[in-house]
Amino acid sequence: MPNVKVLLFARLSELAGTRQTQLELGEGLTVADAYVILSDRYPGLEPLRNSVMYAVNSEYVSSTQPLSPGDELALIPPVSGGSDAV
Amino acid sequence: MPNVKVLLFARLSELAGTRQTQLELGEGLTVADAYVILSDRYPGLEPLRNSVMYAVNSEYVSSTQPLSPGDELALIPPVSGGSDAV
Amino acid sequence: MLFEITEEPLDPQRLADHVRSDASGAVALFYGVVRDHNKGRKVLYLEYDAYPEMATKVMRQIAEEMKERSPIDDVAIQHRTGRLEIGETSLLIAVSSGHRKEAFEACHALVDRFKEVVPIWKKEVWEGGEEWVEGESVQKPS
Amino acid sequence: MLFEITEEPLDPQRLADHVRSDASGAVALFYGVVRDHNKGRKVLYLEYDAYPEMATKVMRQIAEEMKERSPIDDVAIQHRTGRLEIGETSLLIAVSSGHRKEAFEACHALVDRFKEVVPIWKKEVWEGGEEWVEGESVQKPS
Repeated sequence: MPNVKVLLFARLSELAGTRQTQLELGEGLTVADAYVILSDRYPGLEPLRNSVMYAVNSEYVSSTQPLSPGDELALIPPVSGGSDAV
Repeated sequence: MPNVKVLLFARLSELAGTRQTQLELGEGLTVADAYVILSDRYPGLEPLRNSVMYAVNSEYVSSTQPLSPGDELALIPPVSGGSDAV
Repeated sequence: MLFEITEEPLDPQRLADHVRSDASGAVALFYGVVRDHNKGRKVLYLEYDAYPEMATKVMRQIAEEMKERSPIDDVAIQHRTGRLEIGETSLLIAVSSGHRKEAFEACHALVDRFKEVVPIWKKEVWEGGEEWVEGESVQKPS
Repeated sequence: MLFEITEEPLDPQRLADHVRSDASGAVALFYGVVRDHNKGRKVLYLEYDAYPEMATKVMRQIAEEMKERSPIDDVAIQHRTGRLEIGETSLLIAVSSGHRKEAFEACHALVDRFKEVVPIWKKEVWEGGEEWVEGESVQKPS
């Protein structure tokens, strides 16, 4: 079956213990579905489900976005670039 | 009689043909009086009387400020530092 | 326009030179600098993680959005990743324009927007602990 | 704090380094740059005149006024005099603070104030003529 490449960053990569993994793509799988599968594989991810954003091929997408073969899915925790707060 | 040193800048120095001159200090002479005397000496200054500001010893003063012996009077045309307009 | 994620020290003068054109009267340059405390805690150093391919793409998007709605000349953005010590520069945003008001406002708005949407993360490390910082807002780009 | 009038090229990095402290999270740096046109006229170069002793004194006054009313860390200002070519920097104002909002607002307000009260003048030179530029406002410092 075709695969989706998954990238994890920051807190999520630490919780999963990896920065990159693969998913086998079932029919009609959405990015939200992918997060459920990944939470099963890496249980530490589960509590962050409501704060994570998703990108497919470097574009932000909603959680209902379906995945296609060869997609690169990135799990994006709340971003915090720069140095100062507000 | 004691003297007041007068500094002229920018357009004023070009109109007067000098960046520096001296005034003999009469009793109760104000900076506005000084401008009248200087306009007599350098007629090109006269039309700018309403736009000029004054500083005595590097502090802005009003035109009614009296001058004291040894003062440094500067005639300050509208300032325009920096490069961009508003 | 210039958008970079790098592990090397940032180069403010290169950004300022890059954005300036002969029509520009003003350049606003913002430095995000690692400071020694946050929320009352003494910070030892920061670690930055990034998704570089997407980060440079999103940086370009927010710059182009800004150019569409403001009469600015050019934008350049650099962000550093890896371990940064106190006093080192993590973020630079340079904006040029004919007049200062537009340069200041666009630069400030770009820093705000950068911190909402560019996929970069910082971890604070202090004596005896560390924590990934949660951003100021969780918001998808429009 | 650092306030200078000089005939030499300005040094943005020195100003940024000067204002930054370990408590600063943000530095806003403004460049006033000589541009090639003004009011529809092609500018060849600018000539700046200054009253240096008073200019540095007034720069310090406006910086101290700003520090009294805004939680900024430090301010540095440099202005160049003499002949400046297109693209050269005439004015630099750097402001550091814990957070970016204060740095941006204070830096912008200081540029505005600078142009109202600091005794520096520019003459525009174009093909076949020249003119001293009248400032944006004629206003005594409060």
